[in-house]
Amino acid sequence: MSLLPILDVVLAGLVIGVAIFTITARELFASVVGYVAYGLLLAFVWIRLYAPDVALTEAAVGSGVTGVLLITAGKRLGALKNAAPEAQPGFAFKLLTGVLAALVASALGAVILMLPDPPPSLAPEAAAAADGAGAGLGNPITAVLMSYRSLDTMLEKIVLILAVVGVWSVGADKAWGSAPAPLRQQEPYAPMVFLAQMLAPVGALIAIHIFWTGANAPGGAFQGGALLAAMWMVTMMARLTDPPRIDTQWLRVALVAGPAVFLISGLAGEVVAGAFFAYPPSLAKPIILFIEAFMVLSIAAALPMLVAGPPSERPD
Amino acid sequence: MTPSVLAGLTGAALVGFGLYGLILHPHPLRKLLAFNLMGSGVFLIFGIVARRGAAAGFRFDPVPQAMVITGIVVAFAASAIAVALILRLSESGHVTLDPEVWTRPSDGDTK
Amino acid sequence: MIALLDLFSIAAISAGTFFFLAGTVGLLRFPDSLTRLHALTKADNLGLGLVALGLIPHADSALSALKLIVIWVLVLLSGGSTSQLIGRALRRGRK
Amino acid sequence: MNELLLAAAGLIVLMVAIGLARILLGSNDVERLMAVQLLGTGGIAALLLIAQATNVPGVEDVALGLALLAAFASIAFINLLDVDQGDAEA
Repeated sequence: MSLLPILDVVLAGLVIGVAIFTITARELFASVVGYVAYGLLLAFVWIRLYAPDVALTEAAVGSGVTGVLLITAGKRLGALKNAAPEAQPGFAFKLLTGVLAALVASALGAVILMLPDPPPSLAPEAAAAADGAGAGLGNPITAVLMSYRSLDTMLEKIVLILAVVGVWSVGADKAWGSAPAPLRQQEPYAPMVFLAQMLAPVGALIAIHIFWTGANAPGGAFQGGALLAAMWMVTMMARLTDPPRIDTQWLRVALVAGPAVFLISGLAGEVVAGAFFAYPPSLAKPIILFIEAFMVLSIAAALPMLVAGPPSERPD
Repeated sequence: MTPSVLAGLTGAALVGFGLYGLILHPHPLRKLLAFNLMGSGVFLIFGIVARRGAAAGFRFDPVPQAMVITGIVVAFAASAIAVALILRLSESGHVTLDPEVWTRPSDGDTK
Repeated sequence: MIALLDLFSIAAISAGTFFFLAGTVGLLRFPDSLTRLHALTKADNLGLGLVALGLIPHADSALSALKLIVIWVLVLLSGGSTSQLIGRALRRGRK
Repeated sequence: MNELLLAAAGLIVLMVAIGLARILLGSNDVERLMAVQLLGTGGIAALLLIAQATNVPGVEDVALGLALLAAFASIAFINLLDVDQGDAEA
């Protein structure tokens, strides 16, 4: 009983230490390495908060894929090694910013210490949802995502599509329809090809497993989709595949499939069960898994496209 | 000090550091990174709200946790757009948000 | 029987922790990057394997025991290949 | 038993912390890649131990995901360093 608090303090210190490193590192590359390490460490804190689902999402999307997005961007900018010779802010400005940041942080800290004591909770409602329309789902978070707050989840999928459209649309006019620049220019080395060939199939299997167990245990469409996306990017980085042309039919279908199936099921619920996004209780679990399968597909297609960036006309 | 309070204070500190980096770093990608750091601090604070709301047989309140999961994905989508805009900005010569660079008469060696 | 399994767990996890200790000592004490890489990869992978082995008797089901083994194999695979790549980058690289 | 698991986890976390400090604060970019590897081994070991001791379900899946992601991030970083060096040689 006595060791756990010490462990918590050490973990919190570690997270904050790596965060400080990330902010203060001189070069972008070191900073991004710090950020990825920080994201993996945050997974611990989430586990301590009994949130394995969030731990997995944070590690996959928040740390892994975002880190890769940032270093890919840094590589394309050619700015990773620049020691930022631009005008560094003066000391007074730094001090002022520090004071402001400290004020904001301490205000938040004070709020946390003063949170209301019988804490408000939507858990009973969520439990009712898990028992009702989301019947048979052992994982309350999946029940919330797919039943209790299903409209949020669907709109969030649409945000992903909008983001893909946004990223594509900043490309040059001439390049429209062509493929994004590959994630690697040269021939990869043998160990990397070997690793990608081994990792990608196993990883895809694990991703599907995590999606499937998400109905009853930690996991779900987001986590499975993000891992699947990561595996697709691994094959791109080893040049086993290249990013597809953005006017490919299957790519666009895959992107839209998740929200489309979700929306259609929601509308069907209006007819069959009498309310938008209501599922007939006896069929709720298969319907939810069906929708989620398409969501996995959409997420796995959208995340790599967001990282690969706008279409580029020449294979530079 | 319970684990959730400790995690919450960690989140508050992360928001502080993120804000500091967001304001001070001249490079847009570093700003974006700091912003993401700040975002994860906010998620952490949300997470302790979830942990405190344990009820109805759960050890956490699943609603805030589910919203954090959605939030993380939306934050990533926003970052991706920001990166695309930064790269587009770089095609015009400078990678900076400093307005003076754009209005200053060409020093002769731009581009 | 239960006591025996517990004893096994304790022995494996202690041994695993020892290897992590050894890896970190190597990381701190070895003189150059390649030897540090060697210390980190080998010792830590072995440490993780022993910890996973020690946790197997506590696994809820056969599936989670299998997953523990898969985790270790996965880390071995990626650790081995990436350390090869890192070593190559170190050797070719600046200083 | 739990206390023992936590003690082992604490020791490993301490080792990871020392290792991270050594690697991140060092001056070599290539060496910094080892930070991700360190978290991929020591981090996962500590995670499994803590989860076992505090009774969090389904943590093997999280560890599986972390193992995949550590490999993914390492590949991405190495990819980048290769590009740098390729440019230097060309």
